[in-house]
Amino acid sequence: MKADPKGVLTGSHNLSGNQACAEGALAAGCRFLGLYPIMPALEVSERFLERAPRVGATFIQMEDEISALAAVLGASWTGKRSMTVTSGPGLSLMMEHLGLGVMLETPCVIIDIQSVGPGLGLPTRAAQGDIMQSRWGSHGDYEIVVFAPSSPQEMFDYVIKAFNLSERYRIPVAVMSDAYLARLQENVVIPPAEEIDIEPRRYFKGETDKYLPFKRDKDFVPPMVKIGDGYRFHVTGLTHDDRGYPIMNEECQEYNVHPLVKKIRDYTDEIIEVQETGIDDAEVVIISYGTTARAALKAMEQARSAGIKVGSLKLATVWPFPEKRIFELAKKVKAFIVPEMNFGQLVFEVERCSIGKANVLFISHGEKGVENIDDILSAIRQTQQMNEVKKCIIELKKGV
Amino acid sequence: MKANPKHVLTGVYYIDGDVASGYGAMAAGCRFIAGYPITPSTEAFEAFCRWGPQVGAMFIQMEDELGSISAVVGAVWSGIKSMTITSGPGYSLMMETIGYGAMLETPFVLLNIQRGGPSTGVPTKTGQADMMQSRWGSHGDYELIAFAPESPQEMFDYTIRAFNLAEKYRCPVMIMSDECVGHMTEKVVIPEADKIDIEPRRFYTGPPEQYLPFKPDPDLVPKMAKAGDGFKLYITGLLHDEKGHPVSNEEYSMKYVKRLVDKIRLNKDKIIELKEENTEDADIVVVSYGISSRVAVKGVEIARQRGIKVGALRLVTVWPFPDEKIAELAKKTKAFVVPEINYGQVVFDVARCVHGQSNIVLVPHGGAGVHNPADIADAIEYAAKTDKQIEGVVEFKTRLEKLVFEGGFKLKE
Amino acid sequence: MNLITSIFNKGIETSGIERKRISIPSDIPFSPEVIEKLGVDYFHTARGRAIPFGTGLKLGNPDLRVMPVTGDLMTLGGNHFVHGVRRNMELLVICVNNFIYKKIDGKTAPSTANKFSPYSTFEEPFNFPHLGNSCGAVYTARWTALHAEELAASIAEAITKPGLAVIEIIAPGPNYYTDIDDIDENLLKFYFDNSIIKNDTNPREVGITPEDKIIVGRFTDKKRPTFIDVYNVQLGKTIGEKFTPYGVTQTEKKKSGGSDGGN
Amino acid sequence: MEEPTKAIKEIHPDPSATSGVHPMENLLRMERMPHIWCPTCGIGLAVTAFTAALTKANIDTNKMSIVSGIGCTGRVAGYVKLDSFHTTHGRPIAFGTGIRVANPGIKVVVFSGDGDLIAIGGNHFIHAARRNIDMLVICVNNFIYAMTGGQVAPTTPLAAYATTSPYGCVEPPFNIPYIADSAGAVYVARWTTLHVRRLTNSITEALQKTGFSVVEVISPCGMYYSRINRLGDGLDMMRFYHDNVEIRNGEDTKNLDIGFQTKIICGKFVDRERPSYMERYNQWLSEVKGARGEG
Repeated sequence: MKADPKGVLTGSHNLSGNQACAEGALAAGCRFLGLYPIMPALEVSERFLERAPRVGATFIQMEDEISALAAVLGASWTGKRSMTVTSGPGLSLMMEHLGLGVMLETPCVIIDIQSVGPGLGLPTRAAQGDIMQSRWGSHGDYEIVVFAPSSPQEMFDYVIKAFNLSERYRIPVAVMSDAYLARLQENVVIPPAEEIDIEPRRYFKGETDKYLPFKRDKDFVPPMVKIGDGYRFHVTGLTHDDRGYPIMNEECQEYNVHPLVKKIRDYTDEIIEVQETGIDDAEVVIISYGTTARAALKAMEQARSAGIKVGSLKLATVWPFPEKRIFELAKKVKAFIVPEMNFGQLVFEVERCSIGKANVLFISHGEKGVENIDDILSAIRQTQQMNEVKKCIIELKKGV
Repeated sequence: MKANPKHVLTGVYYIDGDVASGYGAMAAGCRFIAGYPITPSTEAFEAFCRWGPQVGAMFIQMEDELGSISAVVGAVWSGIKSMTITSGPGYSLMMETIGYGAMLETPFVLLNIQRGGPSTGVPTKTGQADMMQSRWGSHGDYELIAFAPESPQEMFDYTIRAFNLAEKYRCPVMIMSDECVGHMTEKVVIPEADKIDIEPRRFYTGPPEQYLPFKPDPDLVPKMAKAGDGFKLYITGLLHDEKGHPVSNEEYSMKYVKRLVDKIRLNKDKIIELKEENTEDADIVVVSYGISSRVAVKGVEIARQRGIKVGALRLVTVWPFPDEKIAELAKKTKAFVVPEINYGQVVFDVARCVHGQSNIVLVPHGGAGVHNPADIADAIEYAAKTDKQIEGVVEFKTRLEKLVFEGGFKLKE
Repeated sequence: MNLITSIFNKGIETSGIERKRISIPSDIPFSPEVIEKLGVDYFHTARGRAIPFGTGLKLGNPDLRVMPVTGDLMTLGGNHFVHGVRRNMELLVICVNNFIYKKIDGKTAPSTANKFSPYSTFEEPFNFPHLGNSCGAVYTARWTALHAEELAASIAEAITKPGLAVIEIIAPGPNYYTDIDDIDENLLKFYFDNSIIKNDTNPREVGITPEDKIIVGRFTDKKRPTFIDVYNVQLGKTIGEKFTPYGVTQTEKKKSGGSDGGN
Repeated sequence: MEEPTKAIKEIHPDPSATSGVHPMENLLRMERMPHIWCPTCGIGLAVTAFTAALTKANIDTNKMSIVSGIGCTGRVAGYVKLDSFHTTHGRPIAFGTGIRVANPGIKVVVFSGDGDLIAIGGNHFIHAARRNIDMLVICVNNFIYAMTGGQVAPTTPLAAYATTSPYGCVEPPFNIPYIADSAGAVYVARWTTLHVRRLTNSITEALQKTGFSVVEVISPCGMYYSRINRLGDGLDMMRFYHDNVEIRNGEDTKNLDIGFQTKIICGKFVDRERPSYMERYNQWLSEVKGARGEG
């Protein structure tokens, strides 16, 4: 299916990350925004609201983030592609409904503009401190897909992908931006509508009384219906059977929850997207995501011109984690360098997947935020002196 | 310091884990509980409501979990020890304020009786799927302490220990119990008050003008003051300096968040508590926590009968994670078997610390029940027989999974 | 200190309550200098959680006088508000209402940078004193920040009330990320000019609409037992002699009645 | 056998009511019977009244959605044969708001309990009333959290016992009609489960309103509230309603407090017109479009 031209602002524009996010959503066919205002995510909603009347999209400003996501889930069941946008504290409030979205297998997109936490933190400064939260923040078992764009253009592209994957797998998908990318203005090329692929929702086509809301197709994804089409279905956040009726025993728990995990774990190859640069001959690989990837790529180029064989593995999807690829690389390379704007989150995953074959260097919050090329370069230099594999994360010492 | 005899219900009881935890809180000097009813944790709150008022403690049932945890943080800053009690969905709601509490370095205890998830899931039956949430559930960087007791007696003991560690490190402490332990009725011995050690709050005693609420002592933990003593406290959840005033000086503020993380990471050895059994010459080590470790005992027994050398490592504290211990065991262990009532959470941390030196086998269980010990024994046997190195975590196919997904199974209500 | 905080200062001064006994949990940032001058304890809470935080403070130490000052009160904190009022916790809730109505009394209202006030688009605002009153608030009042005298007197009066008192301050400006000192006095003037004092009006009648002037004043003042009062009476009745009343503190023992004003 | 048939006919104009088929079969998920509610619980009566009202109101039930939260009443969505959602604790109104705003063609009914709607969901309740979201809220008030085993609720009368108020409730209860009224609801009524016919009429009327309508249903909880407070069983509670309910339509909502075993005032209290959220939204939309010349 192709995009609805009404929402696509074809052309070349100078947009901030946040504006590109709203454009991406509209292009992807998002027609409902449930929001609660929070810094630094305001511009996404502002842009969406400004464009909403012409595009025919609806929005509502709710009383808090809890209800914002609840409304989004409700709206999604009416057949509208829906999203919400927030920042760290709001994401924390949304955690319960993230779980509901998973359990009701409701497609929706959550945009998180990360800033420094915990607590109120520093709302204006970029961070990547919610990455583990996006994977583990709600109670119970589930798997989720998370994108981490590094430029306004990627923001636009990934938001569309996020909507597509959320429809494909019937899950909430998160896009983790940050306060730096939110303001970063760059050229964004929006293609014509007919060049944008849209994954249509998988609707049930049979008779109304034959519909079972959680009867899974072979790929564990059940087809959906809309409210108001006469199917009179029931769905619940309780552990349920195919009919959506609650059953409280361990067989049903296995029957219900295991596929929630499997529908992602068994399809990671289709979902995972990484961008590799200079990996083939690399001795050192920088693993990065989101805005830190910008610094990583620059540092890589500088190191290459100094004659060090450095490669870059940029994670477009942070979750599911590309463990197979890193297992492979671990056997080939000397070290991984993981720059993150936090005090160690995804680096633990890299450590796990390095399986004792490669060193793992971690660079925490740089003084210069996303532009910490110097730190990465000094980490690269440090790897040159390493002869043995240490069985722990090596944290780059900085002058702080 | 010793416990106040007035607060300790010395004696031998036959009670469930929830109630034991409520009594533990009283013994630990908890004077305020704000809660909201949620199955299966309510009994702990009820126990406190019944006995608390008779010894001058206060309780309130708030309008929701957001309110109860905020009230707890407030009560702690008024100078008393405080606690809240919840289960999965309530825990998810509390996430924002847990991070806020960590930012304010507020010592409080949170009892989470885990149930089957996600979402509403199976409210009346067990699960262990909030473990990673307890570590990573709030936004931003922080570290905290989490216990996983396995019996009502431990619920009592570790509730007291949780309060002590919360005061010692000024951080939120989680008791990650589960429905099985919460509703398990067993003998609980409550000792005399003078046998119970209590960590008093580290109050600042100097002149108010010189008080800096976030100036750390050498162990990275600052001293506390309470509202109403003329300190003119300025406490904010925004990034702040030693005075507590908000700052946007990035270099300094990053140092502050780093200390929040480091005060746990660097004091790890003093916090971590493990129980080891026969790990010295074991080929296979079973790593477990909470109710799973009680089931694992049986699995280990069966495996030993089959002639396999099995050791057991029980994580009493799950967070901070015992990286070094696992790494050390990995050097001589062929494989680790990790039974958890989830589809893989703590097992990833075990895998991380093993650094490719041993195989990792996860014995998953979706919740609403505990493992079949035979599954654990089979997983041990599988691990013992597998000689090739396997990258990543092996998910063991349990009897339950085979039953449900392989042929002709019909769900019964 | 700016306008509002100096009014707080005056209100506290007039009430005669020892400053160190006052705590302000708030989701609006105050500058450290202001708190230094006010001489109170200040807690910048998570968004909308000033009332439950204050509930914890008050129950933890009933000797405190807690004055939650909130901006997110009616959005994130709406539930805490209605329940706090119902319980009649001893709090003085000050709601800084930064609503922007496009028109009031036929005149176009100036707007602030905050486009996301819940009322900025097309929704109708809460009638805040009425909602408070319907849940059982013992005291309700509304002023603009330019009614300095009246507002200070209201604060002095309400802070000694046994029970939950509500004062709504119409003051466009502060929100979660801007300081309480950032209130634009020019904006305030519009609301001051378009308001009318009507004390003791039935709160039902004081909703803010685009058609009418804003009604300000002290609307209700009644007595109801507080949470701690009811707790002590009820538990005293059912537990009997074994029960020691909670929170009967040094300060309150000195006074004969429940309320405490003056040193 | 004469009596019940006559009664059913009266509340249920559907001719199938006497035809041997269960009169509500087309609106209930019969395959899920028996339901989980305890003997003498009042929720079933509220559901009966609701389904009867649906038939009476003569609206397209395919274009309706019912949303419940958590709790005993939260299970209603699971038994009613409409597009039905069993959501998280306290959030059915927020969930329903999303449905209604995203697709204004759907009539949303929120059917949940006092703990769900008024305790944890209080904020969504008052905000939906303020916005005047077009939705019918049926709030079954049984004075207690029954699903979790009898904890004190914000509707528990003063001095009544519950497991978390072992010495008697110390918090005054909410007057639900008053708070709904002051937040801006356009239709507010209260009935007990004894008043099935009046309740049915009220729900029928409310279903036809545009805007935020609230019907409070006082219901006996024989298992927890009555047992803990030694009030007898459900039938005794019905008798109590019979003797102590006073019907005062149009009464000022501020006089509707409920004490422990005191008089309960029932009736229809508020019925007014206010522009609904969608009306305001559409007006705003046409203004914006007009200003931009897109009209």
